Amino acid sequence: MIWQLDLLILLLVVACALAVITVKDLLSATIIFGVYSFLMCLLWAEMGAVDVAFTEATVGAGISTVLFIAAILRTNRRSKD
Amino acid sequence: MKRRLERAGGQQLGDSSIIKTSVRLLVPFVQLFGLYVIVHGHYSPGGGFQGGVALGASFILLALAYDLKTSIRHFSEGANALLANTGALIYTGVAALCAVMGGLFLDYSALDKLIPLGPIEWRSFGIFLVEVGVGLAVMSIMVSLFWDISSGGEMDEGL
Amino acid sequence: MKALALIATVITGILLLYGTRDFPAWGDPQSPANRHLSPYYIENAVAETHVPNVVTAVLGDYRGYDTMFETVVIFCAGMAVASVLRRNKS
Amino acid sequence: MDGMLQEIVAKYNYWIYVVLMMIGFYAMIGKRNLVKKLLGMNIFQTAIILFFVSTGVKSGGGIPILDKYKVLAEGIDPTQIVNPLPHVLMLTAIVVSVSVTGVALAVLQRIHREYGTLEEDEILERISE
Repeated sequence: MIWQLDLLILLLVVACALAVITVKDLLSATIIFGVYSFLMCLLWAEMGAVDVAFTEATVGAGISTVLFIAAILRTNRRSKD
Repeated sequence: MKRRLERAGGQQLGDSSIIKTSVRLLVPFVQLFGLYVIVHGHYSPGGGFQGGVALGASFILLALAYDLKTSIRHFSEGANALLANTGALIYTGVAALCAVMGGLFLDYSALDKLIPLGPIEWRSFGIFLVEVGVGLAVMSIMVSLFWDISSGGEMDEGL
Repeated sequence: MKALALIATVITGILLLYGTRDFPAWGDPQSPANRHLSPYYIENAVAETHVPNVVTAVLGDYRGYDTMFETVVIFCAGMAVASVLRRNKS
Repeated sequence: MDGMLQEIVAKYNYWIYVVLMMIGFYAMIGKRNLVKKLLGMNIFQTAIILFFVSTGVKSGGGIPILDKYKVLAEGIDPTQIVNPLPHVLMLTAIVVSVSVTGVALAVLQRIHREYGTLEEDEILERISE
């Protein structure tokens, strides 16, 4: 647990979260959400929770992103806010 | 396919032989890694969920690079439903077997009366049996979630 | 509508920030969460189950009931998605 | 002043979790697009999971994968290993969250099939017509 590294990753996570909810293109928002999940996975690996990090890398950054993209391609890509 | 991409605001992309060839080479290794993660969950990070998701991701990769039909040809809908039920039944079956053999529900050391390995070894092996069940269930449910959502329940064309 | 949502969010955030004053310092080995049940798992899991990965041992053995119903939850999710989306083919 | 600085260094991470949770909460109640609401719900969930995992951190602690023969021979000091219990609980939470996401996306597609849009206000107009 190195607190400088931790603070850097936490700030990147907050920036990604802000980007997810402000971007109007839903496909871009989903890809940024994948980045967010991966940063979260890095944070957990750094905290010593290796199993949780592995699960997040496979489930959050893999399956969730694919499911979101599949649903968005079948509905609307643009969002009004 | 074309109509939906236009509606989603993207442009038509053709089939890419680079992606197809690399996915065909990659899929066996992804499946091998998934099996390794399930089996090696006692000694390294991983276990039933992670390995099951990796196994499911290999079929999802196949459906993304080719189309839904190819994926269904390699892993039929009947097999999918059968494996999902089998996975859940393995877990509950092992748990109920413990109760039948005279122990508590989910107390794997009671299975020692069936095959004498020693109660502590049976607790280790019982965790492995349960993880295999979880892996099977998670793999087939993840694949069927992707099939349903990407084709809107039609199972015809996919993404 | 958006202003209302922002006000609600800020009020919740201020309440939670006020609540963090009572939390233990980060990484404290003697914090309440680390004193109570987990030392037993760390000390005895390997001797009782012969599984070196403590997380797997707790997930599969000590808390097997949780994991069983988690599998049931995933199974139910698959069934729910199939029943919401699939149309009658006949 | 010095005490306050120590307090900040010891607790800044909780404040960032609260900020993440606020972002997710605002997206859930303030945005009109249903996919945005779902993304906000996922951010909310990861913020809570992050909080739970961080309660188990011990400074200088090792990962919870032990050396079997060494532990069987000599035992182990629990303050040297991070707390495995929150990891187990949050493993369950992550897998449940992907199930929730799947079901929610299926319902979203059904709504789009029925009303042709995913904006909340347009759906309300169609319903009241």
